[in-house]
Amino acid sequence: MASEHFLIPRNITNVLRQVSYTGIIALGMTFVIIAGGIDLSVGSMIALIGVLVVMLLNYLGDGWTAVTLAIGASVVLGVIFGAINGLITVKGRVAAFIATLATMSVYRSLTLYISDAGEVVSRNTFYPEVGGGYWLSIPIPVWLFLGLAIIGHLILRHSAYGRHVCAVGSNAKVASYSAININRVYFLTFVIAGITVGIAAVMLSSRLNSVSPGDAGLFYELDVIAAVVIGGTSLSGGKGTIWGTVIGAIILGIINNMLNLLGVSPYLQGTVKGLVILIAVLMQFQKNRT
Amino acid sequence: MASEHFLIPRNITNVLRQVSYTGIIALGMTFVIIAGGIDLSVGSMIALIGVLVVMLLNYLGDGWTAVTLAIGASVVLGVIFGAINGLITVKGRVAAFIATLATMSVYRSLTLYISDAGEVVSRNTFYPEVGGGYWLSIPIPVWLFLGLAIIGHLILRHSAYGRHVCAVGSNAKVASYSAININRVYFLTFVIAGITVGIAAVMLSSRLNSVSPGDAGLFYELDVIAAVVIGGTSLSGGKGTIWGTVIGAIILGIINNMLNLLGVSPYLQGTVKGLVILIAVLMQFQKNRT
Amino acid sequence: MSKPQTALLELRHIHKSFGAVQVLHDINVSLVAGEVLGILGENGAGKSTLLKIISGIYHASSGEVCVDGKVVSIKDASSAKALGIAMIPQEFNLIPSLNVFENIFLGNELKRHGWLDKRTMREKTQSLMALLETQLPSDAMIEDLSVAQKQMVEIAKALVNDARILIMDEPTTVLTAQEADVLFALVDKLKAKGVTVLFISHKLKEVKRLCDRLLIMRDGEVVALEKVSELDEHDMARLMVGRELSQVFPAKTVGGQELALNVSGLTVPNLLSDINLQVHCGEVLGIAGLMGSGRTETAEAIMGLRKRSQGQIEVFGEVVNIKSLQDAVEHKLAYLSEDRQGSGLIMNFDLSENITLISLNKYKKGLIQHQKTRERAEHYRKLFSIKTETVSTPLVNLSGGNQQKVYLSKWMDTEPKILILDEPTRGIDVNTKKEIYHFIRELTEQGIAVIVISSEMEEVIGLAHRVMVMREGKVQGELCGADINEQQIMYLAAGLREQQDSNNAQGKRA
Amino acid sequence: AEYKVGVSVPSADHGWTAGLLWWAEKAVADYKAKGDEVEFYVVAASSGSKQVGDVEDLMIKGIDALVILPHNPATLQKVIEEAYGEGIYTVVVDRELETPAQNVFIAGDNAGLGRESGVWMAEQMKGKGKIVVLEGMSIPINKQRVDAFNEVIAKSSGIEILDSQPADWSTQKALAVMENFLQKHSHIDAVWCQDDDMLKGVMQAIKESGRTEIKTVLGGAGSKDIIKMVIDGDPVVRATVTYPPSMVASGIALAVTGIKGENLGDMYHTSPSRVILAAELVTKDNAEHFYVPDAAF
Ligand SMILES: Nc1ncnc2c1ncn2[C@@H]1O[C@H](COP(=O)(O)OP(=O)(O)OP(=O)(O)O)[C@@H](O)[C@H]1O
Ligand SMILES: Nc1ncnc2c1ncn2[C@@H]1O[C@H](COP(=O)(O)OP(=O)(O)OP(=O)(O)O)[C@@H](O)[C@H]1O
Ligand SMILES: O[C@@H]1[C@@H](O)[C@H](O)OC[C@H]1O
Ligand SMILES: [Mg+2]
Ligand SMILES: [Mg+2]
Repeated sequence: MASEHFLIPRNITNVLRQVSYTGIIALGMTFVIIAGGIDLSVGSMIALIGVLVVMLLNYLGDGWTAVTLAIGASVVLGVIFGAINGLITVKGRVAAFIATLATMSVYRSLTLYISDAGEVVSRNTFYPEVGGGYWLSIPIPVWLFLGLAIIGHLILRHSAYGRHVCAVGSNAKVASYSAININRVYFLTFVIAGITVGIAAVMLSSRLNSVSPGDAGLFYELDVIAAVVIGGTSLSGGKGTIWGTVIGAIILGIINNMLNLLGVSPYLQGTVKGLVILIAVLMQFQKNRT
Repeated sequence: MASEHFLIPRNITNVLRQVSYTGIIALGMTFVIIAGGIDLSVGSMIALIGVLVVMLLNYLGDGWTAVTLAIGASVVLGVIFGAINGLITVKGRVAAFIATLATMSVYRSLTLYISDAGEVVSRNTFYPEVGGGYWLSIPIPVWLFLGLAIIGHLILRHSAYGRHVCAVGSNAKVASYSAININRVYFLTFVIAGITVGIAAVMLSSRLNSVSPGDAGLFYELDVIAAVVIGGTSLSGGKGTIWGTVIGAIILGIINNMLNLLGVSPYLQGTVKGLVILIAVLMQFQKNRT
Repeated sequence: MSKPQTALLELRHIHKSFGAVQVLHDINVSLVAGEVLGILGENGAGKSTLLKIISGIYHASSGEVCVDGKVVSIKDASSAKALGIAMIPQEFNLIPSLNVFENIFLGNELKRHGWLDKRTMREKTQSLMALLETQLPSDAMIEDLSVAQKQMVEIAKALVNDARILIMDEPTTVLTAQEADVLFALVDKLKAKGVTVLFISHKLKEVKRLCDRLLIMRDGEVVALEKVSELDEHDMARLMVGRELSQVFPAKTVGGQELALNVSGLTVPNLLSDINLQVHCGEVLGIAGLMGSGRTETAEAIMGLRKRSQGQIEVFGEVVNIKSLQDAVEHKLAYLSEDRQGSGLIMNFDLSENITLISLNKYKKGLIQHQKTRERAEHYRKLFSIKTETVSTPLVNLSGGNQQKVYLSKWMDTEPKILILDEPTRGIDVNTKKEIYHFIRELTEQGIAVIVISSEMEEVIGLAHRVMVMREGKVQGELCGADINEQQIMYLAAGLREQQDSNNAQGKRA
Repeated sequence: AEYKVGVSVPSADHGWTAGLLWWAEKAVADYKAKGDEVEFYVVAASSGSKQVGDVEDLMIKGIDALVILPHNPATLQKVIEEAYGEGIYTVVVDRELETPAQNVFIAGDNAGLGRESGVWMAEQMKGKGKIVVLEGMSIPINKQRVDAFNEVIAKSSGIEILDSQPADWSTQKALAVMENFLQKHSHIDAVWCQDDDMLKGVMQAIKESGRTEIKTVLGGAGSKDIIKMVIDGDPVVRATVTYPPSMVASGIALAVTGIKGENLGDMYHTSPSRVILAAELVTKDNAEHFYVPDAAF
């Protein structure tokens, strides 16, 4: 019964689109986790950037120029909020999970404050086409997800920076004894994550043409971390691949889609997600052991 | 204007009561954090236990016996869910923050599933008196908070187990060289946290005589961790005090209360909480440096 | 070896390996009650490993431990404790956030009605401190204590159980002469009470003073087990080092004239004071000294890994300001650290990734040219005959010696002009050692200036044109030519003939 | 089955939405009892963005009609437009879209609820005193209610609105917000909270604070518990205004009628495009008439 619907092209595109928002962020998170960190603030950050971007859009008025400016702004905002996470973690020597737990709270609260907890709706008529549009019958966010994955892969596997990220996450001391500026490398992973959040914020807010500050991105950190971990990236850092993350995100999307099509209570999806994270982590531990 | 209201006894009792729910959990969290762990699942766990207890209560019918049984059950449930966290962390060698991030998702999702995301309302007429009652004009939850703090303090400072918790958090290797069963010690801190969550669940659910599965305990982990960290317990483990946590919880309550009286938007409270955690952690780092 | 009574502790055919590296080979010892056994050996000989097996921290790969004639299984620290075995480890083993008495009784707390009996614990602590002739409040926090005081707490912690077998791993390294005397007096008392003591030390004099018998180890094997009275300090040193040097070391080159590195007045607060050293092109400077003498710190301070408070560094006659490792690498310095796994290699990277980690910019044209990096790694694999299938093998799968060769390749790929090697042969077999020695010679032929820091006496002797001996963060003396021998180095390192040798060295340096 | 109908609602996070789900399931069960001509899929989402996914999944299942109570209308706007654009017979319940994209809209009279509440409140307060307001979620229907209420209150110059904050129609949030109000304002005469679930939280906060000056608390939507309080003569809670969650069941009926193109019951036309249910004031006088003891809300 599930499979009856599952393979129709429309469902596949759908799953891919649903997956692409957290998938894009998971690409950035892959860098953070490989470097030995974690970013719990991504869910709040997407809401904050989403709200700010839609407000900016409404301020700029209609037209494609406004849209282009807003997209640029969301990337810049991603850089800024990512840099804040990075700075606290690197300069303050605060464990990444506690630094980003704190900013998770701060970013969400600012989102609610700025929007007065009310939905922010864009009045730009072109904006919905950005995240809701298609190219060659494939949704734009899906293209973007794949494009960014390729860029991410190139950086991770084929650039010196990517090599350094792996080295820092594997053994920070060895990295610093290899003339690598570990603080810079670690800091930049948070900026990269911020950029992907910025891009995902555009996709999400333009798809819905609005942002609901209370629940936009709520619990995204779970989906994102799950995608990365299912993709084989070790939570203790040092190794992982972008393609693993892409596959992890898609697997997660398929699981959710199957559960939905099978009529399993949507409330159990959180259980599945939690268990999937645990199993992935435990399997990694098992593997490392042998 | 703020101070005008602040010192009236009623306001003080009020702040103490507001603080007691997360304060009680913070007592348990103090053990977890001193041992070098963290428990992000407490907010979901309080919702899950709350829902189960109210359901049990409705099954048992009216009367004090039912209430007593339900209270016992909530403590047992706390032990079980805490033990699950502990087992995953200890046996699976999973970092506590990721294990409890996963169970946070699982517990919340089970809460929603069991209750079908609907509010669960108790039909027991005595239950509200448990958390809503007074003794010597002081609310019951406040008495309980203080009583548990005393017990917590005795265990932490005056029992061998308490010493072992500090030792494990300070340097697990040294602790195991000192013939301490570090797994057992670490595991039990999660159980202790679970017990405090169980108790807080009774206080919270009896207060409204109902539990709203989606938002009960949402973001409690932030308040709880903030209280512990403000109280001077080091997030890297090894040292901390129960009285510090009690004071931390009260300070947090006073800050919220002040913000309120000053008319600051409630949405900004999350920002304050996040910043307070960051400042507390950064100050500890500063202190350790000198 | 006479056995007047039944053995209290007996080790039979103990073997131990970590992965592929065999650290202990067939160790057999038998000790009676009240005996003090000294254990001597070079760094990495396996002394600590042996004692950790007895105290339950490591498990022997094969062999038996017997206590009171019965084979026992020592699973962990608590089963060792139950057998009356206590250990004062080489590294500090105290919880900094707990106070003195809490540490002494950690895992062993005294209770009354289930709660801690702090009063009795404080009292017992005081009497232990009295026994150790140490003034130390029982409520002092460990983090506030001096190194020697901490050591006293360690000792008290080992004593509190009324141990029958007491293991001390270099307990006196951080004690002053007076403090050490208190400890020795205490050991005498314990001995009289029938406690068996195993005692590791690099200080030959104190071993002579304290022990009944000596176990001398080399490369994980027992080379001698003798009564102390039958050995003098020279015998001990000979037995410890005891290898024919001729085949292993290549003949030394002449050594160059051009000054490559000139360090003057190098000071790092609390660790190093006023270090002066020079190396010429094509020359090998050896740095010898005991553990903690500051050799590693010297190298790290030169390389910008430690903040120096004073000192000037000249590279090829030019004063340079090295603030970070990046700066040092830019000035063609290289530093092979002593901790291969901890700070040298990324274990889950493969050969080519490790070898090109520092020199990656050479292989970049926008993106990394992986083929080029692999070719380069292949070059080193051949050059050093690194034993591995391909250059894509992760480092974990290589033996220690081969890892060391990869580490060396990694630094060679930066094309250094000045190379500092810290314990370059730690934990590797004789053959690999030989290969590395020959390679060092080749480097000097190419005019590269080399500094070799080593705790293996023969290595320094076999390689260096000049040897600088350090002690307690200072240069204790410098030797060259025929003066480079075990005795001279030992004496300088241990501060035995300070007067004479420092005069000697001063003369040389001038 | 000949027809497939998808029903998408927010999860039962408070009494009213619980009632909503109960009515949706009841309507479905009633249809099932009649035969298997229509197949239903009922899904509940805990947030607006999850509901978008729900609707996408329903579309995959090839539904002919969609009955939806949008969590927050702006978030759901696009996806509902997509469904409607594909020719799916769309019934929007309760929370209206900014740009209409439906065959039928059915809701209560939100402005009417605010107005009725304001009028009753002003009358009870005899034109003077201090009010605090607990609002619902920041979505259009909340604004319609609050605006209407404020408009009426503004006519009584003696009444001051001290504070007005959202509590999302949730009991728990209302407790927290009311606690804050009680700390902030030393004297409060009346509370308006536009939802009976929030009223429970408000009452608990008042009880715990020990404050006695609050003489009037008005909720809304007409839950059976509150109606019972009115019947029993509670001194503070003396009224409520209806906003029945059964509107979703009617929405389902309208959808089924709509896809079949049949006439509505005994009426002479098919499903109307707009149905607004009046907001009625419930007081002790008429409460018995609205009291359904076995209802879910
Ligand atoms: N955990 C370990 N894993 C792998 N190798 C180890 C481990 N511990 C020790 N070794 C190796 O075993 C050998 C013996 O080490 P051990 O610590 O016993 O030497 P030691 O004689 O005590 O030296 P020192 O005088 O420097 O203390 C060394 O080559 C060391 O590198
Ligand atoms: N002030 C000190 N307090 C405690 N321990 C110290 C102190 N100074 C040095 N040590 C110990 O000595 C160790 C070795 O120091 P260092 O690396 O300078 O010695 P080294 O001469 O290179 O000897 P080796 O490499 O053979 O151990 C340090 O890592 C530390 O454990
Ligand atoms: O959930 C809301 C309910 O609580 C309110 O009273 O009416 C409108 C609904 O959407
Ligand atoms: Mg040793
Ligand atoms: Mg060294």
